[in-house]
Amino acid sequence: MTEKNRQPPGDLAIWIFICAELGVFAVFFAAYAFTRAQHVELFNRYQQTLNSNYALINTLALITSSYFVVRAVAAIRDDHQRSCARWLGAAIAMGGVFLVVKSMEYHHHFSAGVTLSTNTFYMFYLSLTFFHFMHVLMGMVILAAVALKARRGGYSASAYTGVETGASYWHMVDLVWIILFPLVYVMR
Amino acid sequence: MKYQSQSVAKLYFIAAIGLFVGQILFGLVMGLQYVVGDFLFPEIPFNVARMVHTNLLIVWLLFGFMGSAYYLVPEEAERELVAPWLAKLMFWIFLAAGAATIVGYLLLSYSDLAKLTQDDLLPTMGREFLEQPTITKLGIVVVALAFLFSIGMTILKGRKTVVNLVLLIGLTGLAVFFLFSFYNPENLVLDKYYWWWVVHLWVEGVWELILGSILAFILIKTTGVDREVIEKWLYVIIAMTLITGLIGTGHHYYWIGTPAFWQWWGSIFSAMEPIPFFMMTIFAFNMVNRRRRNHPNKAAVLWALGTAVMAFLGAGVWGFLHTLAPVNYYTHGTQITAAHGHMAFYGAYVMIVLAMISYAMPMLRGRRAANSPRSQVLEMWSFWLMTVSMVFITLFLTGAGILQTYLQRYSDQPLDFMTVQDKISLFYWLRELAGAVFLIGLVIYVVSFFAGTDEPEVAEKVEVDA
Amino acid sequence: MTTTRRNALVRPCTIIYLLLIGLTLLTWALGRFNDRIGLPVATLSMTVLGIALLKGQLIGDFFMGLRRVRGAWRWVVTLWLLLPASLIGYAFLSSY
Amino acid sequence: MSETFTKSMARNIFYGGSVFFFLLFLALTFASHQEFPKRDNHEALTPIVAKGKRVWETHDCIGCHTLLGEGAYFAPELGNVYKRFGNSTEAIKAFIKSRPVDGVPGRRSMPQFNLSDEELEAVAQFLKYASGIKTVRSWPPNIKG
Repeated sequence: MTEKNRQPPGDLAIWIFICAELGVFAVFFAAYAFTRAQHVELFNRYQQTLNSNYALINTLALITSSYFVVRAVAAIRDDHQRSCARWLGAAIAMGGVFLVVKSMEYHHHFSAGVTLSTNTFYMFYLSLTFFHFMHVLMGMVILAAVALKARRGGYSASAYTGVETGASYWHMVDLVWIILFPLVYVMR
Repeated sequence: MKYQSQSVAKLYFIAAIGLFVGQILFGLVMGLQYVVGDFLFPEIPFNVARMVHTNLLIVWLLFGFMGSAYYLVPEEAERELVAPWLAKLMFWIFLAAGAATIVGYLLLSYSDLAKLTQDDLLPTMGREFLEQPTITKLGIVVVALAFLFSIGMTILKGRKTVVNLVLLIGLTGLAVFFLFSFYNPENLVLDKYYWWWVVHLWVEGVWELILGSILAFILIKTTGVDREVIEKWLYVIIAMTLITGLIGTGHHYYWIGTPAFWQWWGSIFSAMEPIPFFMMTIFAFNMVNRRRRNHPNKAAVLWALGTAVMAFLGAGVWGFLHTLAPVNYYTHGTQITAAHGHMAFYGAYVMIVLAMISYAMPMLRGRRAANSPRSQVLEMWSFWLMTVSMVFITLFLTGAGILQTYLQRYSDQPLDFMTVQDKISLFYWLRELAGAVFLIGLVIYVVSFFAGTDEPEVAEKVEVDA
Repeated sequence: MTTTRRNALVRPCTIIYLLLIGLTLLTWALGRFNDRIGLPVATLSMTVLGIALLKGQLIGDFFMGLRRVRGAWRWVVTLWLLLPASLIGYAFLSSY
Repeated sequence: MSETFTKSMARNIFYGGSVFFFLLFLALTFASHQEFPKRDNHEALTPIVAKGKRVWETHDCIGCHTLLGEGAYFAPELGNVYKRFGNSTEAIKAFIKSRPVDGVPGRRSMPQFNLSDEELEAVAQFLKYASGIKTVRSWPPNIKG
């Protein structure tokens, strides 16, 4: 095993940002749980209008894309720039799958007339998932920027902090969903 | 002072201090009206005094921001200001428009002022903090555009530093969001919704960018710490400001006919608004501890550190006190809000402008770096008097607010507004007393500019390394 | 990275990936088919929450690479997982 | 590995984060607009109410009173004054009309604005309209405001 680092992979600035984001999600999660405790019946009833098959596909998509990102970092460590860009491209594609599936889910709810103001459950469901949805979008933009730079040969085995920075952000997006999925779709 | 054109800042700073004095005098009038209800009635009713108090605050802070920009932008851009004559012209236009507006408030009844200025053509008057006649608002837009032109061109043509860019973004945002003051729909909910786009997105958004960049400039100059380090933290802090503050607008959308989801979005994000202020405090003290020089202008460093602490207390802590929706349900529109408003404005914006004035004025008045010891001692006395009395004003208003909230909203037998006001009048008297001390501090502040002018300035203590 | 890793038949991250996929399917299946499995809701929810914690820790350690970090940053994800999870756990348990 | 914490990354986060959260803010604003018609009592927004809002504004009422909690804290909340005055616009009009020109010795007193009958009716109707706005949890907490 190599010597341990004092700092997490990537630019420290992104980790400050990641901490802030994780903080917001943590508060949102706790707020969901405690509000649910006051409206158990309402939450249990409307949770059944969600389709956990969609959520399953989405979880698999995000985990897979996270894995691809890990491979992209491994590739650039071996100085394989094109391969790094390809893995990143694959990760972005999986992010795209997430967006499409999530949009289908939203379409289903919106056409049923559900809004943020329908009830407390849907308020939390839409707020949490939409906030996360925006993060997936943001993460894809970041990964795309990294992939483009990698393609142009902007990273190498000796200078790949940028790849790690983008990767860390993307794993954070995945991490949040890992909690969100059971909390909103499964736990009752 | 490195560039001749920086000297326009002096005009702006002098006007700022003059209007500051006016603001405090009217603050004392209002404070007295709280306990002696018929004081100056009907000549200066409370709403007029308040309008003068708040509008003078906004105008003098704008003067302060502009003066700060005119001072620091050339120095950062390493070139003379583009069109300094425009800066001077705009100064007189802004001062004249501001003075005419205040005189209008005082000499005419507000409804006559509205008629005189043809407010019906484009109704924008009569909303809190945006009471200025439409014509004055248009004047503010013209001044802001001219100001942005001369600052922006200077930055474009010169060296582009982070301090300059952040300041420019902040000032541009200030001008852009002010445009929402021209939107005044009949629908009260919409009116209030977008009113906050001026008020909140100013003081909890773009103004914090201005605050951050001025603070960064002063720290670069007085501590000698590497610019890279300071600029990096400036970015992180203002990033946190906008990340929390934009959605944080939601803490104003709890009870004005806006949908319920704002209760959560507003609470969660505004609860994080203290974070950038906390980072700013840590940042300022860190930089001063890591200083590579002992700047002779002790007063300026004191103001800079003071603003970092007081902004955190006033905007951060006192904001957090009542930002969560379940708490705000009871405290909304009580003296708690007034307490928070006083310390936040003083800590974040009054003190940063005074810090910049303190740093720049010696140079603008022909000194090398700092004032004489006598002047600095007086200035530091004024710092402590004003700051401590502001803490007490805030504490007394908080006490008043807690009692008001309980008696009027929370207890089993809620009392009438005016009954409660009578019961808490002791706190208002104490607040007025603290306000008088504040005025003494302000007088000493003004005196410090005239003290020891013929004495030599404080010399920089050079630390010998070897 | 280390030579042992490159020579290995399967990369450690691939094993972790497959593990994550398996745990996800388990979570989904528990939610989907519990009417047939018949776990008490409290057991179901806490199991699922525990699985999520494990998955989060795996992502933090192996994907984000925190197992190769020392000092305070090493535990940032762990801390983040435990904090909301304990609140969530408490809120759910108190609601039954 | 040496410490990496670059200014350019801090800058990217500032720009990216600001744009991201501003877009999110716009999205929530859009969602608010969808909801406004259910809450904002626009059915009651007649020309006389609109005129009343102008009377309200051109006399700087917000300089002493709060309306739905926003304004000055010198005089009572008016978001529910219509209800507090027994659901009566007449009572509101009578109060405004009755204010003494020279105030009340030693006490706070609302100025005598010398409003015309039409203006009085308009501002009273405006306050009635304001009381019909559906605020969350029916803020203010009680009739005292």
